[in-house]
Amino acid sequence: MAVVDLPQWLALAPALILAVTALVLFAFDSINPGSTNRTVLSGTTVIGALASLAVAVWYAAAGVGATGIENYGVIDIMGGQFVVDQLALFFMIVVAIVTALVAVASHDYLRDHAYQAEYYSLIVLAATGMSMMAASNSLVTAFIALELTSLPSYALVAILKDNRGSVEAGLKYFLIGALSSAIFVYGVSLVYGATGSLQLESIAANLGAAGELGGLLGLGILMLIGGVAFKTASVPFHFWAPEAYEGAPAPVSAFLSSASKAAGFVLAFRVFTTAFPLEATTAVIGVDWTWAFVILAIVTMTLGNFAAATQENVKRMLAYSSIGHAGYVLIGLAALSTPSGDLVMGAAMIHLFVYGFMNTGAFLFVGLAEHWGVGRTFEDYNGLATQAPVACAAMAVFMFSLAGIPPFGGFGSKYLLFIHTIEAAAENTALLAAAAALVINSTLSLYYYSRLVKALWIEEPLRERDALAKPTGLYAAIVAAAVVTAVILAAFGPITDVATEAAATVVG
Amino acid sequence: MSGAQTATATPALPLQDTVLLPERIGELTGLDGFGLGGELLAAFLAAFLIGNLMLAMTGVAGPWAKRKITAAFTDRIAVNRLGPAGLFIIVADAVRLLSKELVIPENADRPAYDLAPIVVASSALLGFAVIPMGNGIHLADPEVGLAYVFAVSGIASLGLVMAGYASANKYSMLGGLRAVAQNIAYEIPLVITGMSVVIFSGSLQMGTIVAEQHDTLVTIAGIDIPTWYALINPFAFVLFLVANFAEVGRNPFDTPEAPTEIVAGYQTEYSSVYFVLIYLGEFLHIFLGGAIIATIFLGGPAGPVLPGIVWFIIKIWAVFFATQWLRSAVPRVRIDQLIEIGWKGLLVLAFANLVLTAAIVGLIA
Amino acid sequence: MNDWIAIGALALVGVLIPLGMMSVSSLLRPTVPETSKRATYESGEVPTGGTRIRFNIQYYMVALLFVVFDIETVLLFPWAVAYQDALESPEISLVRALGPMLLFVGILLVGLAWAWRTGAVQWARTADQLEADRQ
Amino acid sequence: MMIEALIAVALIGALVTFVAPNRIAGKLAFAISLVPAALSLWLFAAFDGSGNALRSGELAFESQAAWLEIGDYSISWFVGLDGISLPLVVLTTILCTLAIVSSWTPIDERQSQFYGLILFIEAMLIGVFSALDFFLWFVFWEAVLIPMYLLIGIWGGPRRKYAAIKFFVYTNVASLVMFGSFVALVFGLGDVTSFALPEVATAMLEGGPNGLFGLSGTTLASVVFIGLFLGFAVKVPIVPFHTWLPDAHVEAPTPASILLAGVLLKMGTYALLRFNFTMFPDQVETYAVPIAAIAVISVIYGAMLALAQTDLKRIVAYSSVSSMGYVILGLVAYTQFGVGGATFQMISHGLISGLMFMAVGVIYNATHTRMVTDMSGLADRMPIAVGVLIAGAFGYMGLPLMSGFAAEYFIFFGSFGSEMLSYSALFTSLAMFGIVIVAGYLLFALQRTVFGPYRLETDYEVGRAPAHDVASLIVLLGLVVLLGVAPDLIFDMITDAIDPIVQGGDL
Amino acid sequence: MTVDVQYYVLLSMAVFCIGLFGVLTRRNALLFLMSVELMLNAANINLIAFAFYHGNLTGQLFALFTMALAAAEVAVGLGIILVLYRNFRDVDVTVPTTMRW
Repeated sequence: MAVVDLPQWLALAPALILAVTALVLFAFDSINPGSTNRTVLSGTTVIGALASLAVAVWYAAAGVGATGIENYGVIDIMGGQFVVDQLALFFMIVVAIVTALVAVASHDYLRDHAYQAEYYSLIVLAATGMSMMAASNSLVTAFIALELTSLPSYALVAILKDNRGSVEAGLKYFLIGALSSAIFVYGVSLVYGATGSLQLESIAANLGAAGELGGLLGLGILMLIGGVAFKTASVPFHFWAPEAYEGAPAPVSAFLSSASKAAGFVLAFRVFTTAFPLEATTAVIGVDWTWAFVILAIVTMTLGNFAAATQENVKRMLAYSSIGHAGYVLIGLAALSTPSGDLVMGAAMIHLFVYGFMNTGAFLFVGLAEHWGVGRTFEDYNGLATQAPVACAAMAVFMFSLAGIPPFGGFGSKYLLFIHTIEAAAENTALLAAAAALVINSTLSLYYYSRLVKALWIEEPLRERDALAKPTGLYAAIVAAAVVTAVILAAFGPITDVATEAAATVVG
Repeated sequence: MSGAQTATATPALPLQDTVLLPERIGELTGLDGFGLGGELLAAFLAAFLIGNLMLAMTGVAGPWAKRKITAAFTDRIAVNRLGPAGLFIIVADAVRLLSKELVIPENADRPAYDLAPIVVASSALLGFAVIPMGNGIHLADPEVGLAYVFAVSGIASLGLVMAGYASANKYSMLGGLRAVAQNIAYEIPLVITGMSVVIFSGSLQMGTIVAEQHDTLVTIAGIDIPTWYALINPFAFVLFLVANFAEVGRNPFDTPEAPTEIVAGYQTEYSSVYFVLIYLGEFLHIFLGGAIIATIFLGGPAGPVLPGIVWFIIKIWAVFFATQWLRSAVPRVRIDQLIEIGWKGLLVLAFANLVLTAAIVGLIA
Repeated sequence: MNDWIAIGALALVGVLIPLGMMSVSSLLRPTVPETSKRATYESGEVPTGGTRIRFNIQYYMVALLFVVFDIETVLLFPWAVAYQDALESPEISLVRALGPMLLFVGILLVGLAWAWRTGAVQWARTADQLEADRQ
Repeated sequence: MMIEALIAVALIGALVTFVAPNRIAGKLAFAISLVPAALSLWLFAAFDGSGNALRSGELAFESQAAWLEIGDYSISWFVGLDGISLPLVVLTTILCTLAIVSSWTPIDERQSQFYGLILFIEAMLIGVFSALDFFLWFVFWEAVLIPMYLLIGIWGGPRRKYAAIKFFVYTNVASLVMFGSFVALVFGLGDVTSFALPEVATAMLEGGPNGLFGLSGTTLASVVFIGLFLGFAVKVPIVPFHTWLPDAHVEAPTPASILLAGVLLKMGTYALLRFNFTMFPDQVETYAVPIAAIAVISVIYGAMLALAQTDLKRIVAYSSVSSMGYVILGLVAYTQFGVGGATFQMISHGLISGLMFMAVGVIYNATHTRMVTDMSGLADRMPIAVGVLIAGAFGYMGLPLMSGFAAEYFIFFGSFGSEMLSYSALFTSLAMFGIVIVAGYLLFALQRTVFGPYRLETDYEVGRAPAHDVASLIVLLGLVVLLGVAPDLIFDMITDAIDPIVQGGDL
Repeated sequence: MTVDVQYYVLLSMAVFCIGLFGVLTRRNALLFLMSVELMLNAANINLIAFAFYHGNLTGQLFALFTMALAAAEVAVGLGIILVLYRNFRDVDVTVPTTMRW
């Protein structure tokens, strides 16, 4: 393919396309302000997202960033400020997919909302930031991408201006976000102080020069972990998640809990593999940072699942469960100290990929329920299956997949994660605890996921409902996500190849 | 080190003050032998000199020149009793204002109310630190001079809003708000237009900017026309002038204290010395604006025959004269017009100017 | 000689002069305490209502716009300073030197156009806009 | 590709039925389910395999395709049939068809979803019996639970939610234990490169695992053996893990009970045979006595419990616990006749218990009660159905000419002559005693309900059973008798697949 | 007259801790915002000090970006606080607890 003929900077095309889409939306809104032509707006968004997806897939297929002979290798841009490799492309794909799903669903969800163009352009801007984050190879670009993701997200969460819940959610999300980004920047400044550089490879190269500033480096790394923890909604910066996800409009919750989480994780993967290679870092700061992730992973998944099990509100339950899943994925970082670390990280990436479908779909179903106005607790969902079997079947698929029950995608990814963690545990026995926690938590999660399925399918409705609408966009998005979740297991072969390859390139 | 050597050391940039005022004072008074303490004292002396120079100018301008100019426009004879051409009115006014009773309105926010005049006055004074006034009267020449000037002059609007808020008066409140809205609306065009000058000079250092303007543009009938940026880029000059008028809140942009709408704006409740300080601060700001214009557009102290400082003061006064002229010549714009001119007119023009300048410079080079 | 010492000195002077004037005047001026003249000035009428009035939201809008634009201009300064050298150095093409700034300003202008069209920088609503609002 | 075709037909049928209107869903599902049934019968006819799938036997209709790589391990789509799995596949397809027919009457709401789930279960069950890669097999194994959970939960009796959750949790935890232990085994076996069952089995015979996490190879093997056994024991179920079964059976709608007793329980025994008794001959020998003890206890205890019941469905449910005990006994005997008989018993019990549940269902549809004490003398109201019921009961008791007789004969013959199992004679005779109890409670129940003067507590008019129910009952009875008179139909291919195991065990 | 880098670090850490303290103790959203800005500026102090220490411009550049992003953050934050006030008539961050809306 003609990838090599393109100029280098076009390797960022997936992100650039999104940025252009956002500008187009702005221009559209400037040309006729306050337009509520939902079809054009969401259509533009979807087209942009799909274009970015197509380009990313094309690059990935063409072997951009893959290591080996017959392809084009890793592409550096702006002197290593950005790097486009398989890892970046993988997560660009995830982001683009989620964006497209959310945009399609929003078409109906925001039916009578005043700020259509603003909403969609904010979505696309945030997506741009996430794509950039996937490719950013320097703490500068990483932080800019982080903020480019966060700022629109704050506004998105609070976009229902007259809805107290939404505003409150926005406030809490913003406060914690601002705090964590401040901590992140401070961490960056400390790392810069210790190594005198912000570009990841040269940080790794200068680790030795830290000398007596090693303490600063350790503190900086700790603070970076804090900043990442916020984006990925994992302990200790998780407590915004339930509030924000519950208060925000459901598509936004889907967007944040799937794409934003993935972006945060790709940042963590890249920074901690490229900038802080274990041996060198341990030599400087004296501690092996994977331990932090082992603990964080176990605590996060346990906390998330136990909290989710006690919820009465479906959206809140999903929010906590997303914390739990963040814990699962954190194992990918915890296992880096072992020879099979790249495999575990690959499995974690696959889990994020599948999660992008099942979790997005689940939140979109909640959005559908809000669209119907049936209420938000488990009881309110009782017996929906009699009125909307297709959507409820999709939701059952999502729930069982999240719980990790065959034959759905969630099982596959959790299976890989478990297997590889066990494999890695042979080297680092602490991971055995992580694997055990993974299994136990999955079993526990089955309780509350199946509780929702029970409510949908088995219970009788509390009160009579009148007929439920069938909004095309929401249905399309949900069914699409469900179909992929159901059949993705069959296509696991290539996905695992890409993911392991990508992980191997960064872990090296 | 002595100034002469350094002057010969860098002949490339004549007119750049290689020896700044504090050093010179240090040498003259022999304070430079006393290490850090000496430096500090010399710097203080220099600062005191410049501060009083400016105060003197405003002292002349405020009570006397302003009235004279306005009167001339309206074909009247202004103050003429005290002293030659009524110049002693300055002293009289000073004594009068200082000895007035200070009436502090009830439920005024006291610390802010007291702080505002000081902030307004001193922020304007600070700006002069980096202005080269010729003949080595140049307090400091940091690399970020231009940015520094913009930043410092921006502090004034803080003082204004403090005054407006603290005096617990509806007029003051509105005046303060208007002042802020106006300042921020014209700050950006101002800065961006200034940037189009930086493109030429390639430096933010005031000394360099002045020195860059020394080359000869063309020679017409034996007279060298220097490369003043006002001549190279008149468009930017006009833009800057207009934005500057708005920044200092003079006609036609004096809405913050529009007497026919909101009595006296933020200074409604001020009297006695506080009023003097605010008034002083405003005039200092006019002069500061003039100084900036003179420096980055009119070649600073450059000029034939007369010494630099004189040319510099002439240029400043020219700008001051322009403000007074406009004051009596043009009507005041409404607040909404003001804001929309700033955001929809000047800002766009400023961006256009920047882009075009950059493009033309790039094409020529 | 460090520039900033001199500037600090001027700052000191800038504060001292007003303080000096204040002290002088406090020696000179009389004080006749009398409450009525301390009343808030409202053109001689009896003051009505508080002074913490609700004012036009536009003040807030332009303030936010300013915060963003002003900071963006800060990002332009380094470019402006480096532009000449970039042009003189042979290996940097004009596009390389000019393109980024054009892109940056272009994006800024898109934002400005959007703010303009959505009335963020418009002070008063015109008659037909009010008409449109009523429907 | 035949197996893929089977699964695909059932799956697509499930989707079609799910979206079809309720009115026609039943007939549509029946029409669709005929295709897999016919196909499986054709497979049965065209079966050309030989030997055991896990002992390098000739697989029939084998197909394999690379799926994904997990580190050093490769996972593939690997399906195939041998003499053990083919009869079970046939049993599955036939029972599903009949279950669909038998649910025309009782299921009167959300039919399309109901039939869709039944077909989905059929697809998954075929997968379970034909999959030969652990990952694939586990996917099918778990996927069976979801539809059954919903079937019980939605269309079940009054306490259906409790029963459904209990069923779901029990079996899920069990399969988790099983899953964990098998993964540990695969990691313990150093030299395997895939999760394909034949490869693992071969590796087990060639020396077994070489330790993991500090456990020595043999310990690991024993741990894994026990873990797997426990995991499957819940599914079978074996006392004391049987408590979910009566609840599930009683609450489940008749068709679900038919599938549950007829096929789902066989998943457990099938897995025991495939994993424990094929891969761990040494451990089987070690733990033979306790296993046999458990088996006998299941037989007696299940029968005793059945004796104490007055609910027809509970009676059948507990009796199937005891019949599963026979299967375990036959397996642990580890002789050709023992294991073969056990396999044969799987089939025959599948047919007979299906028959019993169907008959009970027919009676319930008419009388709306299952209490033995509530009715009597049904014989003169619905002669044919009741006749079939009696026939099935005789089959249970193992009367000659019924498949049950053949099965139990094989099992007892095998276990009695087992060299490996000590005290085999004692265990066998104890198990035989179970038959007496079975005869006892069945005759008691039948005598109370069927004969004597007609009496019914619930006020419903009992007429002749609907034709389609009777037809399916007769088909089942026909099959039972057929296997009873000509067990060789399947026993040959079963023994052909069994021999490698038992020989391997005797090595 | 040059100052050793560790003094800058101490200063910035002090500023950072002040900001953190404000974040943890203040209940007024605006004060919270100011405290966060304080923390960001502490980072800027570090960056610029270290830029001199290491003699490369990366830190100063990043400080510029940090300022810009901080400003944008403030813009968004003030907007959110404004709608907060409109909905709750208060800018106390502990007031909104109506998550079960």
